[in-house]
Amino acid sequence: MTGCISKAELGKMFAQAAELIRDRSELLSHLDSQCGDGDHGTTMTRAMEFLENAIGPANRQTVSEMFREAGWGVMGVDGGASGALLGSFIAGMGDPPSGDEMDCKGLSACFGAGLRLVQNRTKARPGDKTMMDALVPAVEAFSASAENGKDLSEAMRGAAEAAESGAESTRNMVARYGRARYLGDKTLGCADAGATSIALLFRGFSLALVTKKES
Amino acid sequence: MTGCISKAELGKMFAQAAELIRDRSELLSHLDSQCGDGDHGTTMTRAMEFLENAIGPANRQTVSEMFREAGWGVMGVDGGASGALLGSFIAGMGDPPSGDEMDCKGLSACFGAGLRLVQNRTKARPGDKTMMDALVPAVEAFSASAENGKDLSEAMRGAAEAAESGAESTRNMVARYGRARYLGDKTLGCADAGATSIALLFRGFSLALVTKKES
Amino acid sequence: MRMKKFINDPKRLVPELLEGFALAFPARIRLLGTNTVVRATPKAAGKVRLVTLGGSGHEPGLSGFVGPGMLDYSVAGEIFAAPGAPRCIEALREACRDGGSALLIVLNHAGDVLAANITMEAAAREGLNVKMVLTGEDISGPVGDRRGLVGCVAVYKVAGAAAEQGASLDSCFHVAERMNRNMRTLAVAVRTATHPATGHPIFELGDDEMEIGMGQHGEAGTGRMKLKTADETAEIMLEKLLADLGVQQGDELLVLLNGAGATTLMELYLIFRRVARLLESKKIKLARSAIGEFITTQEQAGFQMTIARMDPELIRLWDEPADAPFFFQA
Amino acid sequence: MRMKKFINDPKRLVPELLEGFALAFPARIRLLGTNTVVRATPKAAGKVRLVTLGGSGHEPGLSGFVGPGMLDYSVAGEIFAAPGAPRCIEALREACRDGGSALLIVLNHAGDVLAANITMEAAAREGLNVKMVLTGEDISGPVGDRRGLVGCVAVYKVAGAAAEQGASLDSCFHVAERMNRNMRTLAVAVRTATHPATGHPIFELGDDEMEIGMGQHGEAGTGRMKLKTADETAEIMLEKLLADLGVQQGDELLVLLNGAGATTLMELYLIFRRVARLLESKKIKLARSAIGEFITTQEQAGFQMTIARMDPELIRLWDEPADAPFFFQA
Ligand SMILES: Nc1ncnc2c1ncn2[C@@H]1O[C@H](COP(=O)(O)OP(=O)(O)O)[C@@H](O)[C@H]1O
Ligand SMILES: Nc1ncnc2c1ncn2[C@@H]1O[C@H](COP(=O)(O)OP(=O)(O)O)[C@@H](O)[C@H]1O
Ligand SMILES: [Mg+2]
Ligand SMILES: [Mg+2]
Ligand SMILES: [Mg+2]
Ligand SMILES: [Mg+2]
Repeated sequence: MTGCISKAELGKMFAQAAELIRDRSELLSHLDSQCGDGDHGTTMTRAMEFLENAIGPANRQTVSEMFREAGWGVMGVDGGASGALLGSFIAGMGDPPSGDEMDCKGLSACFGAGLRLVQNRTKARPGDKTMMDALVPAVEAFSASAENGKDLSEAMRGAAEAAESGAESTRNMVARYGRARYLGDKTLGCADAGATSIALLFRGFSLALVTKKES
Repeated sequence: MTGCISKAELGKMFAQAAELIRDRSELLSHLDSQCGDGDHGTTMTRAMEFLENAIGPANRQTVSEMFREAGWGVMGVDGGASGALLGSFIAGMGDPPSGDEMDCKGLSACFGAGLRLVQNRTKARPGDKTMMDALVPAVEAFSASAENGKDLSEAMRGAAEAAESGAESTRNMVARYGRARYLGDKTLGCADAGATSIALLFRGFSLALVTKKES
Repeated sequence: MRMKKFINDPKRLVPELLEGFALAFPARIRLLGTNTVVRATPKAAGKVRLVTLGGSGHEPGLSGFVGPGMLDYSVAGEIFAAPGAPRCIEALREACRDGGSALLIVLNHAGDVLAANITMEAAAREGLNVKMVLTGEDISGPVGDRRGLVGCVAVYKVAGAAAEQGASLDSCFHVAERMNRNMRTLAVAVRTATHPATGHPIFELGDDEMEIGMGQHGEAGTGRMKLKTADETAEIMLEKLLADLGVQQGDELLVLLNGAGATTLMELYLIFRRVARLLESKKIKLARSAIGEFITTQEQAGFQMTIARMDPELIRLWDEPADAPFFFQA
Repeated sequence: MRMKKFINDPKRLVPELLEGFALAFPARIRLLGTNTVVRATPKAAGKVRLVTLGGSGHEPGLSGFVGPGMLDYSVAGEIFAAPGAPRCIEALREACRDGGSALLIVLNHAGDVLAANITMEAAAREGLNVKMVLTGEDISGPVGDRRGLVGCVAVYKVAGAAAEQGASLDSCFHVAERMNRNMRTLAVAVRTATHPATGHPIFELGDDEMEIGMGQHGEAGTGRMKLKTADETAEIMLEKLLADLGVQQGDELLVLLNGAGATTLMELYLIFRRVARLLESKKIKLARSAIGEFITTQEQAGFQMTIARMDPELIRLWDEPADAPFFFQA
């Protein structure tokens, strides 16, 4: 396969992302401590460990049910702001009806629906120094690749790169949402914790697919 | 005069002692922090500042009334253990009836009576690592000098030296009274705070009398 | 500095601390499902239930205020992290189980608000009779989007008293809103705490600095300055609060002082002394007060000062009895 | 580390903090002369008055327990230093003013005992009807000369309840003595506090150490060891206390956990959880408990654990109402 993705692949994507985020947990908490309350690493680790278990071939539901429930479930790990938004993203991914397998366009539809649900729940937009600065470009890049007929792993690499440069760009932004919003100019200079973890999420997805392709 | 002491001299003695103790306040608190609660310097400073004001020519009472009231008053500055004992010593000094002036024997009788009242109120004896290790030898040395007809300033120098070597000897003792009593062998090695301040008290008395004689 | 806390597995901190809490107050509270604190004896049917949600690590609050005259349900999240919507909606379902209604009181913090909004969406879908109040009184933030700090306790108190007396959901909501509109809080911090899960300090502050405008979780504020005396600090903070609330001569105020964790009651007394004296000199009436540790931030040093303009009804509701583990009055 | 406390002139710390305390609880307490805290509404004539004395810097205790059902007079000393006999005798004169009688409750600390003995001498000379109880339950000290720690609060509670019910001086004395004989306390410290007057740390402790057997004022203890988990610490301390008191299966215990200042309620909940579970497994009954900050040592980190063997009368007295600023029950 170069264009198709099953629950097994989805499982590997989330497992790989969970591993990356767990490894960078200290860094994420450190970033959060600059402008927030210093817990983003532990929160994201808890959330990703939940998703790693919830998403994969062991799950007997349809893919859309799986996403919806996993999204709701990840909200239940008490992940503060990022848990609620990540949960919404995953839950929203369950909106488009989907069978047992998806192609690149199918996954792109899921990402798009996830993003829409997130956008319903926060007014933050790119430029506000939040996870949206990574999530929006990642989803857009993936969607463009899917439109252009790129294969999954290439599309995901593009999404990861877009997320990373989005996260990087938050350094020069002033926070307008989340706990950091009260700090004004003091938030200049350090990257947003949530955007950084979204970049890790897509990098994890991409690594899982690359590994698969090369093996 | 070489043998007579008036309220004016008593005032100078307490003023000089207060000055020494105020200057060494940090050291006294530090000693107390090794085996106690670290407040002996501030406590003694408060007590001595009270005595400095209470004892002197401005006081219109008889010397014994002056000592009795000053002793009771110094208890009122809330000086913890040392305040109660120092207060008892001063109050006890008022027991022997005394006129406006005293000679060396008269002062010796006062010291002796002060010590007796202290001994009524604590079971601590020399060797127990308390202020008694300085107070008892100081009073005894002063009394011996008075018996032997030494002059006041010589007698007081002897008392100060006895108090100092008494205080010094507490280094090798294990505390048996006061807050330090629970620490056992851990109290070896540092001098007792209360004994150190009694040594300063008598050194102050002695300095006041020396200065007077030489001037 | 190594973290010096008596904890076991940091991952099990919240269930363990709630278990200890429940064991310590068996006559007053119990646990419902995972990490939700409820009254040992539920409120009579037909009365409005008060529900709150928020992160843990701030003991005694928020769960310390569950009890007659105050809260019915406290949905406790992880350390400093809001609980998720799934558990919040469960609490609302319980609160409305017999066709009853619930007032959801939420402190304005990104995570809590997100969870609350998702919960309210679900509640609407399920047809539950719920209203939500968002508290936000931290004057270090912009009007319209201020953080919710210890003032929530006053909201729990007055809305709780109204609910206990059988007021309708609408009246409880309006009482809560009125309390919220009339209160202002400012926080100051002088020393950081360590996060019990990460073991790291939650912010950094110079050896001789203090910071005014600190958030509830050690989020940095905006008013860093040299350490001041008790009197100076009280004065700076009170003046800002009075100005922001537009307090006039003759107004009646409630004053709350909330220790952050390591600041002693001794210090809070000194601060309170100055506040009381200043109000007196300004002919502003100190109607009621509360002083202690209500919502802490681990062993952070500092405190929050809240003032609230009280009207006769708010005072009457404030004076009603309450019997929560950490808020008791006859 | 520089001291970071909100204070004004260190020399005026105690009068200022008491002034703030009185302003914060005007309906409950007021000040008498210099630094003595009394009830706002005195106890009815003819009933035994309870008087205590002790240093300040431990807020809320001891003065936080003045009120109906507990103390009548608290003579507050300087920071960590006993008040002098002159003020103590004034309080006793007041307490006995209408031919009444007083129970003087003193914690066993050198300075307090000296002041109390001098006071009792004076009281005898003046013919006042006073009895004195010396509390001492710190098992880190030798039997017969143990320090008085937070257990005094239990003594205030039961003797206060007896006095409120009109018990004679003798009965109040015997109740207090019985409570004292049946209680045991052990303290642990993990981080020192700074003395608010000197600005210095009151003891030193390694970065990974804790010390069991700490005194009330940060006096070093004797059981220094590596930092332990909440469960391990609870277990070590409880076992020592149970053994010392000779607790048997079926005994009924009161358990108090008293935070030293900076140790969070979160941690105390974890400790309490383990204590409750251990007692359960040993078939010892947890009859009553109290958890919080009663007698602190500035911002020291650590806590005191007290257990007390209760008989039916002690339980009944413990359950009586109390209305002190920091001990309230209906
Ligand atoms: N309103 C919001 N919209 C979008 N992203 C947000 C919002 N609030 C917070 N975030 C993101 O969440 C991150 C913080 O997450 P986390 O620390 O886990 O939650 P909390 O702030 O509740 O402690 C921020 O770095 C930001 O990227
Ligand atoms: N029972 C006692 N008998 C004699 N001296 C004592 C006794 N208790 C304490 N002291 C003396 O008092 C000193 C401590 O004084 P201080 O620190 O001022 O009082 P506290 O112990 O109340 O803080 C000790 O160093 C010791 O010399
Ligand atoms: Mg965070
Ligand atoms: Mg001392
Ligand atoms: Mg958080
Ligand atoms: Mg002392």
